Amino acid sequence: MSIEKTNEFRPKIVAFCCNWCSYAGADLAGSSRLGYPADVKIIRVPCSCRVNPMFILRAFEKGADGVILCGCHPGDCHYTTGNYYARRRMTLLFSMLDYLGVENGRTRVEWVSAAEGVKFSTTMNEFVEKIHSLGKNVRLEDLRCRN
Amino acid sequence: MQELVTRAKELLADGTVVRVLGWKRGDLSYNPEPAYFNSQEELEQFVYDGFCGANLSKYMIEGSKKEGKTLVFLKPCDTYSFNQLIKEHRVDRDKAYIIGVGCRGKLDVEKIKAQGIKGIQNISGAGIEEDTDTLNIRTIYGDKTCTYGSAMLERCHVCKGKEHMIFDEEIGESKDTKDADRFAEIEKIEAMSPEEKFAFFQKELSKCIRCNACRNVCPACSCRKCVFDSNQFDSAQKANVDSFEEKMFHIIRAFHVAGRCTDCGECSRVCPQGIPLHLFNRKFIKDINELYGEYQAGADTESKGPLTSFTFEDAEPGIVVERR
Amino acid sequence: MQRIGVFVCHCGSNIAATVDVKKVVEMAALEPGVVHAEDYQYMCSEAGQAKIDAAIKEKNLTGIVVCSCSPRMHETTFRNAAKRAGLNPYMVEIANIREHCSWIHKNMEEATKKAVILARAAIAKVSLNTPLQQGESRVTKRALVIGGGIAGIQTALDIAEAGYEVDIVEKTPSIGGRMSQLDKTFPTLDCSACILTPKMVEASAHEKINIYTYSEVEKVSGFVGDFTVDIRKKARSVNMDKCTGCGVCQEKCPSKKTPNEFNRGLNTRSAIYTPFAQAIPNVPVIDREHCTKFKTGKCGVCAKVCQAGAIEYDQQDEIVTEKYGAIVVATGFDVIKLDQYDEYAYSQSPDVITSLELERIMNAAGPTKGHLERISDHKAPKNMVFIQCVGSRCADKRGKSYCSKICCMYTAKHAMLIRDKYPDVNVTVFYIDVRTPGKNFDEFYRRAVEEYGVNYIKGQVGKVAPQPNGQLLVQGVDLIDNKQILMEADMVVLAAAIEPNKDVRKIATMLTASIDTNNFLTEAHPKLRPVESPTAGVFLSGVCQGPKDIPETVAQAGAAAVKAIGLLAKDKLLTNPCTAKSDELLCNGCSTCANVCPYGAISYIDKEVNDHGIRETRHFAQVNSALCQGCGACTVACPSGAMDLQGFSNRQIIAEVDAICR
Amino acid sequence: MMQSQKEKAELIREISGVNPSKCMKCGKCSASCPSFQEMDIKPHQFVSYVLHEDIDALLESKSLWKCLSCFACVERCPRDVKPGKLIDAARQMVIRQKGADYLSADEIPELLDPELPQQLLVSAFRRYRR
Repeated sequence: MSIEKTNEFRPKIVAFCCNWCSYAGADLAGSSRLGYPADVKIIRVPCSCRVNPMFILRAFEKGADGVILCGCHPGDCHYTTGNYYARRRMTLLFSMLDYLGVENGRTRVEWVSAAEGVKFSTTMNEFVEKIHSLGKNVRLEDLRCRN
Repeated sequence: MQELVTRAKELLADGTVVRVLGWKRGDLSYNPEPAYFNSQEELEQFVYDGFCGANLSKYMIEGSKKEGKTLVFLKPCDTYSFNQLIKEHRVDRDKAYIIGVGCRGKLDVEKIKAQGIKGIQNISGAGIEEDTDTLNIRTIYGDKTCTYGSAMLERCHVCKGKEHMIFDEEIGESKDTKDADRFAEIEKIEAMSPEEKFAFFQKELSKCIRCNACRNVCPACSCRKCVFDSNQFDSAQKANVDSFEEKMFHIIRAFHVAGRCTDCGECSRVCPQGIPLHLFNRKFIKDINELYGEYQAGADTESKGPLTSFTFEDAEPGIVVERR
Repeated sequence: MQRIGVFVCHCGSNIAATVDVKKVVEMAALEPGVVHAEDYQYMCSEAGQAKIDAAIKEKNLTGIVVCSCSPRMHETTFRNAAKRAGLNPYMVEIANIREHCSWIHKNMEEATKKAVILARAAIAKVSLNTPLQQGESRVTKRALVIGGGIAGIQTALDIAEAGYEVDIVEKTPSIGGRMSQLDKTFPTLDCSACILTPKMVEASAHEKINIYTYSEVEKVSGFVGDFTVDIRKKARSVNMDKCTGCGVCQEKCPSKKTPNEFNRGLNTRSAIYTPFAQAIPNVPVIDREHCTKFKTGKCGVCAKVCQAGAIEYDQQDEIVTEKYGAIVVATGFDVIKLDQYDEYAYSQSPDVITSLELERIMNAAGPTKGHLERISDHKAPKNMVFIQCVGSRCADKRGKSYCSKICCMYTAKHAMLIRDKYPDVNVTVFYIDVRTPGKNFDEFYRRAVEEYGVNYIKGQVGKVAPQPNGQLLVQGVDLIDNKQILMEADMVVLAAAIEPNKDVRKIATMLTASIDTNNFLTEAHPKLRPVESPTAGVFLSGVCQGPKDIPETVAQAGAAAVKAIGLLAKDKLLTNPCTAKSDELLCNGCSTCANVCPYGAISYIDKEVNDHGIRETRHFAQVNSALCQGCGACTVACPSGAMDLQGFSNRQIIAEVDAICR
Repeated sequence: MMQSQKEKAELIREISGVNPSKCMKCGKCSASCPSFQEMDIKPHQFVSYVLHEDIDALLESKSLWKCLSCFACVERCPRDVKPGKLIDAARQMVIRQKGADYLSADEIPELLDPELPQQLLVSAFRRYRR
């Protein structure tokens, strides 16, 4: 397979999914054959509260165009309270990114349960579309890491 | 000021404390520096005036490890930092004898220079007891004056109040200096378009030389080893190559102290490049106040910080977009 | 450098139809550290696992990546395969190229590209994996049940029947709890004491059950399988071994003015007392606060009349320390205070009572010997009004936001019993909704209306006004007729909301069990783990978890017992090795991590260290890996990055991020 | 200006600050109301009318002028719905429509009934002269 250079913008999207709800929701989307663009790559974490804001910034630094965090719905966290902490941390981080002039919509948090294969798929479709509309991430990228 | 020296000598003499943490005269009249005084003789060098902006609470991390009690002088705003350090077990309350000192606003020599007053040799009128609103400045170009207020640090214009949150005794009068809205600057930036914001911060942050003065002075950023020096995140100390690294550094620096930052303003005071670093910390404070209820780090030593607590009804991260 | 093997599964055509597996093998082989890469039809089959086994042995692999279906399907399979081949099972990573790739993408080139990237991420992660060992911790084969009501008794009996030792700690002088105060139970109308007392006797006689009454839990330390608990046995002032339970002391005690808690203060009791006739143990206690001997030093009548010489005025509180493997909380409930409900005149008129007080009035052993009569003048009532939802379903601060669940049914019971025994009494019930989910519950309520002629009015009461003639003027509304109703009643019965016992907060703090805003203990999962607390080894029984009736309580008690038995049946507990770990070189001891830990797994130790020649005592976080469940909340909270999660370390996740964004 | 029922309902919600959907239909407001008998639309119905945006009926209702603003319903409502404030808001709307066409203080003495409690007058003025 040759890696062709095309002009078409193919965004790099990192999705952090908690093991108990959202990763299972993504599995369900798979077994239900509910498609979404291949640009989305999932990283499994035990809980949304495991996601350090540094991971998200790191992804942008390395050239990601969008980062989405999925976890159990508030109240359903496998560890009872993890997503509540994640919610505060991400709210503040996103607010800071907005404050620095990073385009809104490059980051997103969505609560997806293990039963919500449909929601997982539609969320990813929406998110990819949003990133397409925003285009390449230039404001946050470390130029050295561009391929 | 003499009252402070007298009292410090008394406490040294009666054995209550074995050393004093305060400010000593610098080589110029406007740059006193934090210092330990181990004897009554050394205290002759003690100074406390408008230029003693340095927050001594962080020095008490080391002070707590020394034998015996240390007398520390804390301005009202410094006591918030001290409380926060107690909460995080970084200082030992029993090792400190705290004298809360009065404050009528702290001065920034850069603000005097910015008024076109160059070649400064001596400044008078900065004394804590002096009841004058004028600073008399002797320069190599002759004598100049400016008002006390015009030379004050930004943080003093948005002062949290002149009440000491923790102390063993209080000496000296304070004067209210608050004459501006703490969040006005933040609101101004929030109202900009994304492009303007990005340009603003790019301009400010491109001045950053990663000298780490902001890290070193910050009483909340007191880790024994900082994540920026750790090999876990690949963020170890490095020079700025591009704009993202500056941003990443400052976002993370501010995020790490979010909910713990008392807004003491030391970061902005010490930045050699004059970057308004408090704009990051204060943005988090503003968000926390708006989203999770008013919170002042260091107002007490027990309450849980906003990032280590939650409510079931907290706003979703989408609020960032919605409230614009 | 790791020696990594990559195994790409076709999953028949499930993967191979959309992902070019050969290409994935080819690309994976180029990654640093990869020394082996192959593909196979079904990696999870025996033949597939044999390939993994062979490669590990032949090529001395130190880590493997399986590109296959979701780790939720076969992670354990491949970990076991690795273990059998002598590799640490935590050196296995899965790249999910089926659910997350082949099944959702149609274009082969795209899917293959993505599969390669997912494989790279897994390879990058496994390069940083370290062998992890599952820890072991021992299990003390003894359970503690806090609370001796029906929930606690049933839990204790079930655990004891399974052959394990159980201790019950009960705060009051007798076990029995709220159920012992009830007269009849719905929907069968059998006598509460008749069904409860045999259970109490069984529990006290059981050789595996040890009951501490008049005792409280003082301190809890340790963790699942190995709790250490201090129990304060309050001074009873009566020797448990000598007392014969004859009751003479209570009869002769001159101080008889203490409000009787068991009868909800409707009458008084002596200072030396057993709460009720069937109390277990049948040994009185001296209420030192109201005893003349303790107040003035004079009296001592009980000691004089006690034939057995059981009275011991100089008894002291005693602290017993015991070890337990499991703890069941069964602290039950109380009725809310009604002093804020002036409109119902509860504090103003003795004839306005709560339903629990009515239970005592209806009970043959109660203050009126079971005769339905007014407390004020002992007259038989002619008209009775019941008011539902007093303090339940309330948005304001006076009441509770939740439905107390049991009131509709017990009110129907009361109404029915009164109409049955006193057919000339008119019974009116004001209700908002009648909620009767439960077997035979709605039928029961309908019988009250249809057969017993209870007058149910949909609407609330706005005001109860005591009249000079002793009557109670009730002003309510009938929403169906759209009429305001003004009626005189002899007695008004309030269905007051129930709330968790006030001591539960203290107990939850000791156990680091979480509690909601209404003081109900929180379940580990509201649907799937309803009788477990999020704190490992702590189980929930009865109303301490949420309002429920007797059959539900007994069912939950049994479920909590089974969970406890399941734990006690194990000799050793294997712990999840993916736990948080603090790096002592980086830890500041600031306690931020402990603040966010939902399991109370982080404690602090002071340790002397030698840091470049400087000796100092430092405060360190220490994770108890038996308690840590591996959520990672602490890792992000930690300002210095000292806290990391094994198996999902900062470096591992960053490596995955980098591999994906490369 | 003609307002739709929906707009009027929103106005009532806005003036009163009441969210009628919090009502659980227990009727405690009507049970507490001293003017219940004289009202054509009862307090609990009032909440329901606002919820269903049937505002014209409310504005023509006698109840507006029978409500004593004693606020027993506000005090006792277990759901914090405050029916009295809704009635108050509807009354405001009617008064605003009338413009200045209402009794002035000077006209009062003539009409004064010596039986009338002083407090009622004071509270009536406070309430209607907004």
